[in-house]
Amino acid sequence: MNALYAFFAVALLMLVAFFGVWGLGWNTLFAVMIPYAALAIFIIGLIYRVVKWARAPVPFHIPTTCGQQKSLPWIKSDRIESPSSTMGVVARMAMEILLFRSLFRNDKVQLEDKKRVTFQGNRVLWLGGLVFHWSLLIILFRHSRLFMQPVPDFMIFVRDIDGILQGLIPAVFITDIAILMALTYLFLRRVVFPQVRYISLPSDYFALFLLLGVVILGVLVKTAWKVDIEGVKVLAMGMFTFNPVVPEGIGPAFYIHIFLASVLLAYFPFSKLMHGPGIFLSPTRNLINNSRAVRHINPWDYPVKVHTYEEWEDEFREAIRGVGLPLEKE
Amino acid sequence: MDLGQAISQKKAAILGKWFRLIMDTYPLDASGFLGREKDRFANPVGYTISREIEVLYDELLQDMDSEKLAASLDSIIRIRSVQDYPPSEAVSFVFLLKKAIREELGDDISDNQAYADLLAFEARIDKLALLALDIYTKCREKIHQIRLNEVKTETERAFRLLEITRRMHDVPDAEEHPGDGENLSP
Amino acid sequence: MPEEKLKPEEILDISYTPPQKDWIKPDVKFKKGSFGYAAQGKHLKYLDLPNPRDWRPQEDDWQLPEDWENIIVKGIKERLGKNRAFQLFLDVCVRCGACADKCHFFIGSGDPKNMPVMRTELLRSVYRKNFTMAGKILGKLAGARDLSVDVIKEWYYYFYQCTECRRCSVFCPYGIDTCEITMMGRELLSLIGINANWVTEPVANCFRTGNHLGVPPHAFKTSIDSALEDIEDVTGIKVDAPINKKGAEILFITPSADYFALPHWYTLMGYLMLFHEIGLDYTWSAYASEGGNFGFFQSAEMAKRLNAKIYAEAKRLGVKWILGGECGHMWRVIHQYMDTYNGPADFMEEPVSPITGTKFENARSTKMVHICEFTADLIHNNKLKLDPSRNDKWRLTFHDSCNTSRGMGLLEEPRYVINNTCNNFFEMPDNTIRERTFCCGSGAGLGSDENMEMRLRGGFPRANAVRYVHEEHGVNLLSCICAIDRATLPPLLEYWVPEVQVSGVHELVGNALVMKGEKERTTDLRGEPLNGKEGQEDV
Amino acid sequence: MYDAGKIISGIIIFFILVSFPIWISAASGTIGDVPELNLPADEEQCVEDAEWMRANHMDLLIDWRETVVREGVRVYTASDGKEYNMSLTDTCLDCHSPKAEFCDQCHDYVAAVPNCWSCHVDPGGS
Amino acid sequence: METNRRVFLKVAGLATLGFMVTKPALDVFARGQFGEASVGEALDPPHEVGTTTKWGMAVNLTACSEKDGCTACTDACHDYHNVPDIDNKEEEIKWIWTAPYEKVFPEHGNEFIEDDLRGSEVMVLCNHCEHPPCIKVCPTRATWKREDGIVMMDFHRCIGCRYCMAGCPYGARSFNWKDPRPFIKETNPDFPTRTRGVVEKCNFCAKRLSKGLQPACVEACPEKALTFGNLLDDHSELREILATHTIVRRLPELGTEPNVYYYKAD
Repeated sequence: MNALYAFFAVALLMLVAFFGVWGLGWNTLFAVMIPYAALAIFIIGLIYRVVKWARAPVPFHIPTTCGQQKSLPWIKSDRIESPSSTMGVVARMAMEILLFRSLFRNDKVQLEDKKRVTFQGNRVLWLGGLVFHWSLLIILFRHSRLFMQPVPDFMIFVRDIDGILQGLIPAVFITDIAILMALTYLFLRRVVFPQVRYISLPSDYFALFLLLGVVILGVLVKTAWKVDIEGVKVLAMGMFTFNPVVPEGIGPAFYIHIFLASVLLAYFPFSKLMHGPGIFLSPTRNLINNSRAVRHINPWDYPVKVHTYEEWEDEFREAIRGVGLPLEKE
Repeated sequence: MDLGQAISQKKAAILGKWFRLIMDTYPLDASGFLGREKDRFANPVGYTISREIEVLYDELLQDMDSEKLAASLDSIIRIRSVQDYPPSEAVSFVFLLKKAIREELGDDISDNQAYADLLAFEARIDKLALLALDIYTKCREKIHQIRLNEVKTETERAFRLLEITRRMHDVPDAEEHPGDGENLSP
Repeated sequence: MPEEKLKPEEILDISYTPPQKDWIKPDVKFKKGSFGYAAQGKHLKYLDLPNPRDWRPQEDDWQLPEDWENIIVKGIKERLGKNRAFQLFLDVCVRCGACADKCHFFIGSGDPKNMPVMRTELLRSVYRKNFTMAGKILGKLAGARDLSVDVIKEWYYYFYQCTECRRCSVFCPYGIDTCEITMMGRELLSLIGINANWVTEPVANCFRTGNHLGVPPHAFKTSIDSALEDIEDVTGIKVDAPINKKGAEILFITPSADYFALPHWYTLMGYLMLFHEIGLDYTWSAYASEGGNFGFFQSAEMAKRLNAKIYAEAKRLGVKWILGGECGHMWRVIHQYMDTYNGPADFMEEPVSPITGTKFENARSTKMVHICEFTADLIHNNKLKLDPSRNDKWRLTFHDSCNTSRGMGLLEEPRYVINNTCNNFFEMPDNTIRERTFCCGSGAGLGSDENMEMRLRGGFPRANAVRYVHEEHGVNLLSCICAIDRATLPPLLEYWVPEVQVSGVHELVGNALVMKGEKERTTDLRGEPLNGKEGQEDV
Repeated sequence: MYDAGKIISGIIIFFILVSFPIWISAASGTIGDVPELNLPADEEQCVEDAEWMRANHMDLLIDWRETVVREGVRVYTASDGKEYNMSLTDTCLDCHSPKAEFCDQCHDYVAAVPNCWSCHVDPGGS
Repeated sequence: METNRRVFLKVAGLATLGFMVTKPALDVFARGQFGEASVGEALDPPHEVGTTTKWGMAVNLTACSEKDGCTACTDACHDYHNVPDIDNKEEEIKWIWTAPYEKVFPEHGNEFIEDDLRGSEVMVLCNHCEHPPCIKVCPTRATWKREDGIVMMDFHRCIGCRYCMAGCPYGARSFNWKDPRPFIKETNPDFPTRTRGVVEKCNFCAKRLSKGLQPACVEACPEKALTFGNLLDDHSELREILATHTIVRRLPELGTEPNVYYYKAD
């Protein structure tokens, strides 16, 4: 049900772009104005959200320790999972952000009772997530050629590596296939596994469908319904100089592609997609496990009512005296 | 083919069916996890059930060694008696075997002889169910006993505290303040 | 339990497929055995907490204050502004489900709302409704829901079905810690007078007498004294235990159960024997007679109120540093919170072991050292004479307590101590120990007897791993460094693996410690005959 | 604990990354440049419609390549009925040589690097 | 008619995306009066290709050996095909080369009969075998046998695995260990060069054949020692030679059945 809502929402968006361009001919709106607006919303919204998080302090020092603390010098501490230095935290965050360390932790390969090795199920989620995010990054890298003049060599290098299969199948990038497979998996697991279905909201499906839509249209304009790539770059570069030229003769597929991408950009700051920036601020991961060595300050700390020793002694004076314990006031 | 043979030959299919039927008695959303995850430590419930029903099945087919049956039933029922089930549902998993057999052997139960065999086998299952009820009751008694023990130790501790307190004079009134003689163990 | 007999056909007449319900509509039944009683009014009053009254969760009317909705919404808003973790964790969850099967309550019960993501979603849905644009406009479609009494009931049920063990946080790709959410949920509930008695009563006790059990100073002294008598019985040595001694070098703080409950008692004996043997200049405090902090299970403010007495007492007694006993959440608070709550502790000195001269640099600001760090250092420097064979009747395994493993990283020190005091040590399987350890199922104020079924359910994954090593290696003792574990694992194991007993690590130290001038020991600290010494038993 | 410094630098780094294309283009001073194609003076019509060729010439070339090399067929009949020899160097470059003034213009602009020229020789080049 | 390849692309593209798009919808997207459907329509029937043709070559050992040290055929071939001149046994590229008679025909131990040929250099090239072992091992089908008998290389597809080189018993294939371009003295713009990582060999001048020309080597031989023709044409000069001379082929025991024949002049 939740998946259907999201599917219709994305389908509706596609229809809007299709009729906007094919029926009404509002090419400039879809090629220029909406992307401009989406980019603005993305950047401003993202900064707004991060600043909003940043305005709330981290009152307590709460890293989740996943390894041995640094205590006695002869006990080997886990410098990354229970970081004792800034470098450790950087390494921990890098592993988390680049390799999805925590998802990978899921379960160990184990020898089961029937003496066969099982590869525990949830590594698949790690793999799916990792493939999706890395593919997305590389695809963004590839797209940067449309926004840069000249294009730096390492961007071309990344693209060449990604396109290594093109010797056999033209116009196909490894990441295109990978991201489609990963997104399909991420969607299917939400539908197939009852417990993931239970926790999935329409917004979870919406993000997946939106991404799928962008990718599918992207692959299509590169294979089946080719567009004049030079015209697209002229348009993109034109946007930097605030003098965009909408190329003639590009089919609606291209407009749907950039419209969905624009929606995705604009949706980003208001959704769970903020997990990207969010991970950097996660206090269970980005703090050093040194809270007994360095005092953490809570900026809104306030005095609280306590039961002082004097009050305590007053209340129990006779009892204390009775067993011969020392008193402050006899 | 006689039914006894059929039941032992289709063991894997019937056990699989039985296991899925038992899993269905869990909230829909959990059964996916309980049924799928194979690690005995990550999923002790699913693991225990799948292991023990196989033992039960083998015993049903052979000599119904009541000690082995009791041990296996105990492993399953011990879990189900602390989960949110009324007694009927906690032991209902035994009867699900009947359903599994009838569904898996549908075609094999064609003639009268096979049907008679089936009824005989089901009688064994009924015995198992009675045993299961016994064990369920024992498990519940155990829980009550553990609870009682805990209350008892707490009371003992409280009395000890009271005793010490009484030996002293001028101690604050036990009624008005927390901490006197009515403690809970953290 | 209903005793009525069911006819076979009735037994068979069951619908096995429960209706697939949407979680968004709150629905909770308070079944006997799976929730804790509500805090009594008098305790709330004593602690100046709002809406003091006597009420029962299983009744319909919870006697909430008039404007309870406002209080909750204001409470959420305030906490969003004061705690980045709270805001972040509400915002960034992608509902990937990695946490789902990591919670011992979900594993043991199958209740979908015990998946950590769902536990958070119970609160997150209200956050969406009141604080996000999408939630306000799209409502249910955006996973938002209105605040209602039923939602509050669900919060109470499920936030007191979380032991704040942080296991989910280890597996979450963003480090979302359901413990933080549960803490916020409980704070919010407390604002409208909803508290669990098993939390609030110990808190009230502790506030007044200095410890959760409500042990007044004279009873405290008597209790310690009787431990000294027990030690004399076993070793023939008269041990001294100074209390409230000004000018001592070290203040020793341990959870109150250690000097009042079993099997904690033997661990207490272990501490006392160790301190005597090394001639430690230390003191107990009858005022700060509690290391544990049930305030932590109620609110940050309450935790701070209870914790304050430790530094206050250290200052009054003029000690150089503090040594802390075996406890789980006590160490979470001391390691991650105490310095922030009640520091800086600049009136003390950087901890140095008076016996070995080792500087505990990792505790240089908080000035508090864990007894396992302290003892491991002693053993490493050969300051103790140990006879591990005295523990030979035990084949033991070690249970990592949630808080010391995931909120501190104390993993190797207790193992080092165990390996030097015992000969037969066996680890439980990898995915059930260290940072992946399973909770006892009774932490964070869930250990009440009325909550027994839930505890047995939540503790099953742990007990299952214990049963495994029991079957594989004949393990008969589960050692741990947490007072709640020592209190709640015995009933848990009695149900699941009755052959296995529970001990603290320093009980093992006490057994193995060869003391100067001791008589030949015939029994262990439990008064049970030592291996092969049955014949010589004469008392 | 706000870590304001770290967060602000994080935002700045993010902003620089997002706007990286602008800086690199602005720095090169070629931001407004568009490719200039040297079109053959004496030929009106390409093999196919020019607009179609802009988007699909790669498909056409691959098609030619396969047909010539694998099937041994060398004559292409365009949609207007005209026949052409299917050859990159003989037919395409006949009009569009040197490639630097035609192919390379757009290819460099959009950083599309075809591997045609690692074997095929531009007769007008060098 | 669309070419197969294009149909494949389209179908594959759509199928992977899991889309079922009907033709009209496709056309809307494809845009333009110029449907792809019309590209490449009405292809002429293939020239020179078909089961009526099987190319072969005969080498007159006597005529060739008379001019030992002559490199006319090799030069013509290598110049035409832009074969680099790398002076290094390990890395050299060769389409036509020479080898001692004893090495070319190792199984020939007949004293007296071949005495005149012993010690002479024999011109060798790809045999365009009837049953070429090289094409069976190619993982990308970059080398295959045309219907007219030519064992072709598609340099576009070659991934440089060199299985074919291991498969060829005649050593007719060379591998480009480095970029060949610097080693080509004068580039013939009519034929492409190769790139690093590609295997190459004689292709019986397939491009020249399509223009109705004889292979470059045949044309260049001053002794007219090479005869090229259609083996299926009963009246060809080639068939005439085969019919009237004692013919040998290289390594007949391997069953590859070379289409390059060697004979001694009368």
